[in-house]
Amino acid sequence: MEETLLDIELKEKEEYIINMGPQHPSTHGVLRLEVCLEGEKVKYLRPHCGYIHRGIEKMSEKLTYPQLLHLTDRMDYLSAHINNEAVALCVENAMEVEVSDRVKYIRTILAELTRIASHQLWWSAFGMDLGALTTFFYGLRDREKILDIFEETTGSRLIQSYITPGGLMGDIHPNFQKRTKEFVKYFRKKLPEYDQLLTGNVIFHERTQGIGIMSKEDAIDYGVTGPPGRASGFHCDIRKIAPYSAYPLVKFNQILFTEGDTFHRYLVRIKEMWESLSIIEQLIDNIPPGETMLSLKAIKAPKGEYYQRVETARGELGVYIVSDGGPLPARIHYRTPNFSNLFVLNKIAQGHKIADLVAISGSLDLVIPDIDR
Amino acid sequence: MTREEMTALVRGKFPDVKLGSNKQFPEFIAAPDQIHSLCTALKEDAQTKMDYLFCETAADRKDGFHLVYHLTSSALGHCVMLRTVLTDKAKPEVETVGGIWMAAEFYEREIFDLFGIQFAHHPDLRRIFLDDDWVGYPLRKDYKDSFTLEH
Amino acid sequence: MYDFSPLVDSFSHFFTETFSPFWAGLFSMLTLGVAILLFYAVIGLYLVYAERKICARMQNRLGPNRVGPLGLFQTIADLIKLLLKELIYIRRADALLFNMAPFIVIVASIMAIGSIPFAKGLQAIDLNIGVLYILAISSMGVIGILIAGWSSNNKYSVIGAMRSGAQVISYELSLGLALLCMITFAGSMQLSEIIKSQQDGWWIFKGHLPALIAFGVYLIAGTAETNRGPFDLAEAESELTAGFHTEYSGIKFAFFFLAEYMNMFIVASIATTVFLGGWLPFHIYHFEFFNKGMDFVPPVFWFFGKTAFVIYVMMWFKWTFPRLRIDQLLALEWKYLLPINIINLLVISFLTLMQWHF
Amino acid sequence: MALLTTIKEIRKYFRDIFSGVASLINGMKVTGGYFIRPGEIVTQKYPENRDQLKMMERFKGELVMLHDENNQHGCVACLTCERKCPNGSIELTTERVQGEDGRSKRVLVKYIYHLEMCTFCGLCVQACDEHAIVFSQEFEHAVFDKRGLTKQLNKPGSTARHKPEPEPEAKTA
Repeated sequence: MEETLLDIELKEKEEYIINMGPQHPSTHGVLRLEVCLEGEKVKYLRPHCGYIHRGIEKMSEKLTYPQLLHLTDRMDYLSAHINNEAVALCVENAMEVEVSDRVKYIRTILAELTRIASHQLWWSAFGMDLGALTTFFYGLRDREKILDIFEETTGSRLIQSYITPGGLMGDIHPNFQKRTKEFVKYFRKKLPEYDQLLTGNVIFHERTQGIGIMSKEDAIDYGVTGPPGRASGFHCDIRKIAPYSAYPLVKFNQILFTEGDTFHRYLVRIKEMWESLSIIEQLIDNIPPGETMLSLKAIKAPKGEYYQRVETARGELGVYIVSDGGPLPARIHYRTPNFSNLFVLNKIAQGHKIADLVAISGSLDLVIPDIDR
Repeated sequence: MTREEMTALVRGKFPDVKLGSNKQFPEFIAAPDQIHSLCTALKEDAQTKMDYLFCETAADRKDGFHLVYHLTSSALGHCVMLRTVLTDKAKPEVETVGGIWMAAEFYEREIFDLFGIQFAHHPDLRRIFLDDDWVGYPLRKDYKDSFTLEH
Repeated sequence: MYDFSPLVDSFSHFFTETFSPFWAGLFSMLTLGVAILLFYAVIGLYLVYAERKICARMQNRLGPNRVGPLGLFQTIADLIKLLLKELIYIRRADALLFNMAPFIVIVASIMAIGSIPFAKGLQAIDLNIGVLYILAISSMGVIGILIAGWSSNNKYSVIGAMRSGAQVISYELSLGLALLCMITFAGSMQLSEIIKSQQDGWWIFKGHLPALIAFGVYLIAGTAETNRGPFDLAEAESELTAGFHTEYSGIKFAFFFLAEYMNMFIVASIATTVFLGGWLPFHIYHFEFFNKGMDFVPPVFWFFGKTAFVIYVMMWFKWTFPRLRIDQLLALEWKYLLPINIINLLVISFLTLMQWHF
Repeated sequence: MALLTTIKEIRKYFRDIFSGVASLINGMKVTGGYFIRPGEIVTQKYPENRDQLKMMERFKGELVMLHDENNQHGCVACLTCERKCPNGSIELTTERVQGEDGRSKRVLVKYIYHLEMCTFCGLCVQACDEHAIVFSQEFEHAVFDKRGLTKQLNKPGSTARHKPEPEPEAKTA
């Protein structure tokens, strides 16, 4: 590798640099953080990504629109449904068709289930980052119930490929509503346990409160969206700003805090799980009958450029399609939330201890394939 | 702010800026040497306050590289789309907007990595995803390597 | 009722009568050493197993269940695996120190076992400064950890070792003071004497609230002393990968691993001896029938039962709490535990002076 | 005044300790509660419970071609699945034969499925109008040799099921 100016500068200063990653328990994937330390304090850090860059945008140029699903699934694999929904909505907007209410309802319910599942996994992993090892199993235990719902309806647990341009790959399973209601009831009982175990814990408070404070200006400047952005007071919930699917029909609160520290990033997600549960409850009994797939001759966007924003579990996902009118897109760009969320780390982790760096990067909830694409 | 108001405002300040045809967002097409001042104006004008750059990307089109900026205002909620066309495909270069929005710094690194567009005055223009010794810019339409399949 | 001293005496008689004094001494030492080593291995392995089972149950899992019935031989299989594994040598590591560190750690914990009274007469050496000896020996382990971290030539290891050094040095204080409280009550540093002073009731009951506070402080400090639970900063898996033993493999890693569990056992057994009456059975005042029944349970069971309880509490800590940060760890010690401890010691001295304890 | 603040500080100090310890005990209640009553054990003893293990009916295990009792499948070799597949995991070998009515017809020779490349998106099954291919619930895909993952889906000697010919009117319309 070529030595950059910065590297030479570092050598002259003889700084204590450690590489967190690409294989490190706290980076949850193949991300490398080059951390410069002073004692235990982080002086600055440089993220290095691209370890699992797969060139999804290049591959997308060779695929038809329905075929895009299996790639978008694999960007942010914890929000697979929502990623698919983004592409589907973008293509539907381009074709100027509208799916039936049934599809909208089902998409929204699936998206909210995905959000809960993603936050559960995050909660588990965040506890692990802080050294509370039991949270991991409780979170995954409850997540398993959602994955069962997904498996029953879509046939897959993680990478579902279910929401497609024009509707859904198939109708929901007859058990879907019953199971989802059971889950909501179950999880409403389990969620207070999460608070009991971690949220109220004095050590947890000490570890997270006032750590990694991100101001609202920084959040907007760096484009930090999703729960980290909302913890800083950035009004960035696409479900509110530009409602899509069935979101205009439901009542829910956008969780906003102004503190912007690790603890409030945590709190946003915990409260979002409650909101998601209430969204699901509002929709699950009222799924209207209707077609699940529009009968379209060919799914292709007319000539032009289209942009669709959706809110994944981690922030704003944008799909930018440039079409020449053919069956293949001329260019697809995915504005992924984690890509923007990652780079603020250098700003907010400076001056904190290395243990806090783990907590902060955990609270940003980075999914590495989503950064690298 | 409606589309008409936005158009009037931008055209008032930058008469050279052409109007794009995008239906979703008001679209303005500026010359490469104008884009930086246009962005600054949009961010600093009290009526627009475009403080959030939510997407910056490029596309390889027939007439050159299209650089597309999607802006919105976190307070006022309106969006705008800017476009600049770099016709010189051999040596595309444009002024960075990283000084205006921090987010742009990293989007531009990505664009540089995959399209090879040079951003002048960028503080840290390195490859972000690919290896430092990678040859070529994969998202260009004429890019070929040993993995490219002929259809 | 169950006195092991005749048994032990008969052994030493056998040695002194059969061999010359030199050989007798050597043989008795060897027997003792082998016995302690065996005990060490078995207890260490089964503590690992117990921890895995306990945390599994807390986490709605089954835990080890493949090797042997209920997975009982899992840790033995693990040990065999570790024995067979390659020992990795780091090129730029300090070879001598690197190889020495695990032995320092494990020797420190083996030596401490020698003075623990398991039952009446079942004690390798009954020093008259037993508590002091154990404190001194168990703090030797940190030297091993420091050496391990330093000599591995790994940046994570150094951070882990430095954390561990700061941590153990601070918590030694609380540990010592908490024990000092009880020594004040008992009036002796000899472990057998301390147990004898609890014939009419364990110190945790006799010593009113101060003894309870001292017990709490001891538990916290002891957990910190063993680098476990919420105080496992030296290893801090999510921050430092494995901390000071990142570069160790095979049996050397197993030494660190075993030593951690044995240190836990030692801390728990000291707590048992000093606070919970050692091998003495549980008695209720003026409830002779019950007391007689309790007396029938052999003292070894009492000792290990109480130790197991303390170990369970320490495991419970570990599997519930998030890890502290290094500065919070030190703040907890110097701002909370130490002042509380000193005041507690004052109160206890006063109580002892006035003879107000039972 | 100074005394008052000192007293306040001291009260806060002790309040911190008590609330801290209370929160810790609160957390220990959860784990301790599960220790006493574990409730549902999530661990599955996998190879032993193979018999009870039943995947969901829609589970996308691997692609199979349905054959009836006459060893006939429904594939009409229209190649839609091959075209729909995003990563080329389906390869069809077809040949033209003379049909009974004299018109040349495409029939299936080999239906090759590359399990190692499949991403289980389900586009092929959705696209198949004949319902000739479905996903099975098989999930144990591990093999020792990579070549074992390339499968021929039509059984040897199987033939295409005859479909009632479409009405001539419908064809012209």
